[in-house]
Amino acid sequence: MTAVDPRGPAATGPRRRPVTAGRNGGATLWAGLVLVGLVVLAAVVSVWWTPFDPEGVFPDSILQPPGTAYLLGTDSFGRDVFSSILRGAQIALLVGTVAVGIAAGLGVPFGIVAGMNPGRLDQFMMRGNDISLAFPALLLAIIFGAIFGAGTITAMVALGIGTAPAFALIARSGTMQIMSREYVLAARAAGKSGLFIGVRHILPNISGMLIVQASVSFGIAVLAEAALSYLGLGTPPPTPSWGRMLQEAQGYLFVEPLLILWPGIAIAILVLGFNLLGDGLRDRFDPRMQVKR
Amino acid sequence: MVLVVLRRIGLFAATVVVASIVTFLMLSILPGNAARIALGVQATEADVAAQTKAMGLDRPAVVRYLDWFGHVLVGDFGTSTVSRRAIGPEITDALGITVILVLTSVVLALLFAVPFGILSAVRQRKPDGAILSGISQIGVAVPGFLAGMLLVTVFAVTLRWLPAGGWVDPGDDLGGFLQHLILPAIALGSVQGAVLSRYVRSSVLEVTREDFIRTARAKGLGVGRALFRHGLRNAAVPVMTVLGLQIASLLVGAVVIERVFSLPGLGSLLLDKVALRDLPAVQGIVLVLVVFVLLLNFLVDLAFTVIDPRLRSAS
Amino acid sequence: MTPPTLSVRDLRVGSPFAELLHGISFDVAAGERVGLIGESGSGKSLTATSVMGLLPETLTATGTVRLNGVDANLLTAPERSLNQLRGNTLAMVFQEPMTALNPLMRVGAQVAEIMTVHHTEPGRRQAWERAVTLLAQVKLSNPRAAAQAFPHQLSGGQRQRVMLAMAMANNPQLLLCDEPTTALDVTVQAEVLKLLANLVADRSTALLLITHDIAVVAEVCQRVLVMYQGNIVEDGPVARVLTAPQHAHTQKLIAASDLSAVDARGRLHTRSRPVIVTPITPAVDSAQRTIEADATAAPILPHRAAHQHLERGGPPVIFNAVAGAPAIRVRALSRQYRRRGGGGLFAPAPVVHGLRDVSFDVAEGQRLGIVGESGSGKSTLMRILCALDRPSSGTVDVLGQPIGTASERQLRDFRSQVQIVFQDPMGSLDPRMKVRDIVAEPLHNVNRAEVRARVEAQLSAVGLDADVMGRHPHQFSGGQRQRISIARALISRPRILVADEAVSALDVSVRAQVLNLLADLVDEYQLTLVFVSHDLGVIRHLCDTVAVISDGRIVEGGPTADVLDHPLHPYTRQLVGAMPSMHQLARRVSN
Amino acid sequence: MLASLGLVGCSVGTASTGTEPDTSLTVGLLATPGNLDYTTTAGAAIPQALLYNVYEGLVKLDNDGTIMPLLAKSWTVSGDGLVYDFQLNEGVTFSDGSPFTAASVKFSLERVKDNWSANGPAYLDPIAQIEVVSDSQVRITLSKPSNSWLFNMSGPVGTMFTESGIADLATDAVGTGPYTVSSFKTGDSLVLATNADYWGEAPYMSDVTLRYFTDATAQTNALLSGDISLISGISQFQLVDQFKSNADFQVLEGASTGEVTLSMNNAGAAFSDVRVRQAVMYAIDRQAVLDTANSGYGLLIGSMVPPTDLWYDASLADLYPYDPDKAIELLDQAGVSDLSVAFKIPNLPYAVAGAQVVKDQLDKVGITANVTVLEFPAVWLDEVFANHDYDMSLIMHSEPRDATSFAVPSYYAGYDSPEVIAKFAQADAADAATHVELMREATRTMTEEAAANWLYLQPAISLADADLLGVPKNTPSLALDLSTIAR
Repeated sequence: MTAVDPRGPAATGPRRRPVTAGRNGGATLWAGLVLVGLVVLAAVVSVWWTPFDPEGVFPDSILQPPGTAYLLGTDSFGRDVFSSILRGAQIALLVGTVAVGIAAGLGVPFGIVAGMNPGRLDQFMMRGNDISLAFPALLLAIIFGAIFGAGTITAMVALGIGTAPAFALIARSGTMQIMSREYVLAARAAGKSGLFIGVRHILPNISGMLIVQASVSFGIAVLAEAALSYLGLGTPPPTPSWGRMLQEAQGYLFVEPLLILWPGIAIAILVLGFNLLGDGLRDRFDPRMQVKR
Repeated sequence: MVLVVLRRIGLFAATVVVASIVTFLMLSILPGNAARIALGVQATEADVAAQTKAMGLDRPAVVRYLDWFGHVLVGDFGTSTVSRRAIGPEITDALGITVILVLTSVVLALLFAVPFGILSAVRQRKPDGAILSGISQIGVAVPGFLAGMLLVTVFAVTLRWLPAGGWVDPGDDLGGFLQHLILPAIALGSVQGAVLSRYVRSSVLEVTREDFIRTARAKGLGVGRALFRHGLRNAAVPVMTVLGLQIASLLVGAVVIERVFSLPGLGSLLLDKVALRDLPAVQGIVLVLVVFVLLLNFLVDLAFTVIDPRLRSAS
Repeated sequence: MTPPTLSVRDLRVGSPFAELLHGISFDVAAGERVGLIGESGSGKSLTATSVMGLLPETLTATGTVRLNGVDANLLTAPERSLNQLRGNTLAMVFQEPMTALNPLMRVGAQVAEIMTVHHTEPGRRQAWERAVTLLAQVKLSNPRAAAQAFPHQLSGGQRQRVMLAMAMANNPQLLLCDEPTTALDVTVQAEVLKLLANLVADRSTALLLITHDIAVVAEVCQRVLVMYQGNIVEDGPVARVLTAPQHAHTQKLIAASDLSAVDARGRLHTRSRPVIVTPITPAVDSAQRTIEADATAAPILPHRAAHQHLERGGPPVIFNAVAGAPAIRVRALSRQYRRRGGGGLFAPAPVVHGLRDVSFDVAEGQRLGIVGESGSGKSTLMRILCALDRPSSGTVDVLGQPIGTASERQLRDFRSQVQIVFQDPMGSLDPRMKVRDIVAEPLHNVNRAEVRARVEAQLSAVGLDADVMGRHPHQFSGGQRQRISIARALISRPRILVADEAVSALDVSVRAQVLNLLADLVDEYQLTLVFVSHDLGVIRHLCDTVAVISDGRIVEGGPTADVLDHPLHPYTRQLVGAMPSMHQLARRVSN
Repeated sequence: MLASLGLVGCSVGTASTGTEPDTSLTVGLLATPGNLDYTTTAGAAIPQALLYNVYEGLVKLDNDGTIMPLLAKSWTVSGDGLVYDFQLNEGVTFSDGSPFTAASVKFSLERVKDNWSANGPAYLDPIAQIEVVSDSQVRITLSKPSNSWLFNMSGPVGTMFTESGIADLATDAVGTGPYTVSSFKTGDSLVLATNADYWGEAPYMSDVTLRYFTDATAQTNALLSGDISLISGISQFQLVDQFKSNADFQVLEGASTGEVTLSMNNAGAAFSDVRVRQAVMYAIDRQAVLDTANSGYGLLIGSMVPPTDLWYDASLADLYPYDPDKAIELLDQAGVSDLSVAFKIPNLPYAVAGAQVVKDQLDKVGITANVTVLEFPAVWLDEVFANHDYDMSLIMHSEPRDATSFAVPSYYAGYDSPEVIAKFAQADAADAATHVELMREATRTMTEEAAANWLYLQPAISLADADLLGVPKNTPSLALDLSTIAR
């Protein structure tokens, strides 16, 4: 696994935001959207249509080179690589979405609760968070793989739980900032409950940094799934997953070197897309980057 | 002061104990029978039962936990159910390899990331800055094992300059050690370097917008000098957080590179031991990993207090 | 005639989207002290940063900026030669002392650096020694220890002195100061200004002082430039501009700054048309009606506090003791904080920003002002009064209900009776919420249609149209936001309104409008008002009674006029002295 | 970095520079031994490294599968096949210096019953009595004649130990073989050095390092880059072709005993009907499986018998030609429609690849195979092997002559044919010719009754530097016999 910081660049705190070329991250944001959009399009299209069946076995068309019949050639099972790449987009997006969903679903409420209750509870919860930070996603994936059996769901859950502490940290530091804002005091003075304040005031106001974190985590999850596939802990066949395609293509590096290129490019496009998206969003959400009127 | 230190150590110890319980519980529900794996396909049920008893797996979980953790506290990780050797040395050997690999790769990553990140931040609005940051963006997006595989293909298989994998102890043969270290360290370091350079870039950019940099400029320092004299130490703080986290996640994360290069590191050991359901070993490895990460966080915190005087007076 | 130290001609600054400075021209003569005054966004800071050559990269400047003895136009001069000027011939002090110093570097080293950079001292040792001397010159009590300190160990005022020491190190020809005292407490502000004036006078350095505060200009400067929307609209001697402003904007600015001047109806002068306060529509629910009926049935007798000087160590004194049932009764209130980290190096350790044994009453209908500096405990008091914080000991009864130990459930009714308006118009409104939801927040168990009706009525009561309901806070100016805050505070028909520095962050002209509005509404709703501020002018205008709080204690209190005109406690005297009125200023400068 | 590249660039690999013969060898292997004790630890990895190299028995199998003398110089068998008289080699010592005598034989073989828990202690069940006739003579009496017994004696259970060398078998291997273990790093390498006191002819290779890989690509990369000189038993055959066209290397294709088996739970609901099992036989195009999942390497055998066994029957490969229509017909006859089976495979490359083809082909005859990939060995052993909780699996049976055990009713296949069991029992006790005949009959019945679908025989392919001689081609036993290798 490429050991990307599990908390992502947003982790270093809301005040630490990188700036990318382009005003308000416009160009970066658009580049990210286009790349991610491309993958989403591939995933959606592949629900109804792929040039060939990406899950069957076709002994007659093994390892065909790229050409007019097969745009990107075929693999050792005779499957059209282009079709597999299209269908693989589904798994990549699924893994990213579910992993990030679990991470945010666990981490954000945890972080908000901790941030809203400074003192003992916060200390206690953060210590717990430290412990879960000490179990990185890959370690969890290995252990969960052994407990529940390797597969897409296990990988997604492990990645999700492994990334949750990062979300908790971000949510907590954001919450602590928002808690010192006067509108939270005003809401308390207005007799609003903690739940109301958490949902209506804090969550919307930290959503910017959470979205940034989510988009970065998404890229990390896609890379991690590829790494897990390499270790045999990823999506099992025949469902096409880019990570496994990469792993399978490894054996054909000298026979059909292009095979390793396609899933590699697909992964890079998606990860790059989400990183750019994250950078662009970061710049957009950075209040100091906004033009004052 | 002493009290503060004691409190922190106490807290750390408590964290380790909780982590050990989590580790134990998590692993106690591993499916698969270690006794049967040890005996293989020809064993009878009676053999398996006897073996289970011999391995001490028939005792209640609490007893097993206390027995295990009690011994761990005195430095005894127990005996592997597979290799029948003390687990401690197996872990230290593997940990040594992983730590050397990770640290080397991090040093390489820093050597690349710091100048690269600073340059792409300073030249942010110039085309070359955009190209630099584009390179790191793409570097981040490439799976690390792909980088490793390509390095092997080029430098080991095609050019035959360097070995394709394996490990040589520095004590046995220093030259061989270095040869075997280079490719995996580069493979691991290149992706980390790309990641780090983005953090360096963003935190340098962040610092350049600080008021005290403006103060430095107003004193008559040029952009570069202001950044160098006042910016870098400040920019180092967030980069160090990331570095600490990176090292922590690399201890397990290096397993992929260890597999590509057939290095018997800690992650590899973990995978092997999990496959063999060598529970005492797996527990030991996971605990060592977790404690190592906790320790690392502790050290990063400590490093902050060295860098940042504001934190020093807090204790 | 000697050429001016600074000569600016047709300076234009623009972003890719708009021009922000529209060709301003002015001179600063050698040794002259010039004030540059204007409201936020008028372009005064841009002027200074253009002169320094430190504009943000996204902005471009045209025109000429010349410095006596330098051939080149500073706007086009190469970076290298600018570097030689900055910190040497040309120095600048910024507004925010907390962030302007490198947190990781010792203060002495930061001061010494400006000399090693320009080689005005032969070596590091000498530079350090001179840094210590300079720190002594800016009146830091233990300069040698201060040099060894890190910035976070110094208070804001001390840091600003360090900045001054740094700026003056190389005896510059011109010193630019951008709101150098805005972030400081009033008493500290006065001292720093005095120091600044002395320093530039001693070295006959020309000074360009940027501020929004006329009082500051009057204190330090000889000449004043008034900026308005990217133009200089008035330029003249301070005395003349203060007493006989010519441009309409200047006139309004000065009128609004003077909180002692009121019109025939007792209202402050404002820049725009007066706000028409529409009568409140009768309340809808019956509970509300009963309260109002009660209020009208028993008109509150104005309670007059005795002017008391509450000495430390004396017998516990209850300030403003009210017989019967006061709106607020506070007895022996203390609040301690466990604060991590140590205090400043020199300042008395501000470890406990709490309250110590505070006892006072507020009668119904009374308007109590609480005056104090940052860290005095006034914000803590305010929060406790609103049950947003809990006392460590002592009792707080509000409207007869003990709130110190009450649960949130028990406070439900209290919450609608006591409302609060905060200082920061940016921070007190949730940027993600619509105005409608913000204002409606204190309403509970009210149906949608009625919420709408009441929000609409309340908005019009604070002078806002109903069509703002669907907008978000960022679409409003500071003054409008503060109106929204007030609308939110009043929608539940509270009986007590607590305001925390409610106008401190506003430009002077807007401040007057909001103060008028507040005064009107307090009358209208027969509110008991607790108004916390560091600004004696505001207190004098709005409050009938004042309590001066220092270091967690009430040190003096009584009827506002009595206390401010005849302060008893030395601290109060210091406060009053630091805040001259417009008339005094005008008198002082013309002498 | 560049400087260090230049520095180390030339000294990699095994290329010898001097005139001295290079007698060191590095071998790349896949399965790593967990320890050194095959008496209590299952798996082929330990015998592969130690048997014949460190440990020796009375007899060994040569590369063609013939039983040859080893520690026994010669032996005679009584007419009734019950009494074996072994004449032992003299002057043999264990690596700890203790002598090898008839007493060692008695000690070693008697130890098996009570102290061995892995690698088939039951193989020695036929032994009734062991007599030390003299230091160099031992007589073993069987309780019943057994054709398989002596064959089994060539495997791990026949290993000779010394009483002074069994204290710590897991870490300390004391044998009579040409090599001793000089170092062992779990998961990484096992280094063998020549036993200076070896009783026989010293092997050519004086230092042999067995390096363990987890990844077949890493293994071949190591060979290509010169890190290792020999790969014994490549597991992923797509990696082979690149070596065929490379003159620096030799590719040795031999026979193994690994039958890749699509096993069906005969005792389970889905496959209790022989027609359903036969339908699966017709439904699978085994050549297509071989081509896609195994890059075309391997031999279609159609039974559990490899060609190295005398009772191999080549015609069984054609017993069930690929005929999906026939399969559908059989399913109809059995009254089965919409059959959905739990297809639980181990997470091994050949199984994962093969299962995809099988699943695809079963789909075409209307059988839905729900593939679950189970961790091997841990979960697969528990779920499929021990608990029989599966309908179909795909696994390679690598032990030699394992058809007999496959027919045991309690075995995971659940195949219960009294006729076959009886024939195997008779065969073991019969004379040589009848033995072969009966074995052939029994294994044919197994295929006819579709006890399992034996997809193909995994080839034993070794890849080696071109200059390496005497590389064992076949793997008739578990051992990797290093003694014949030279350069």
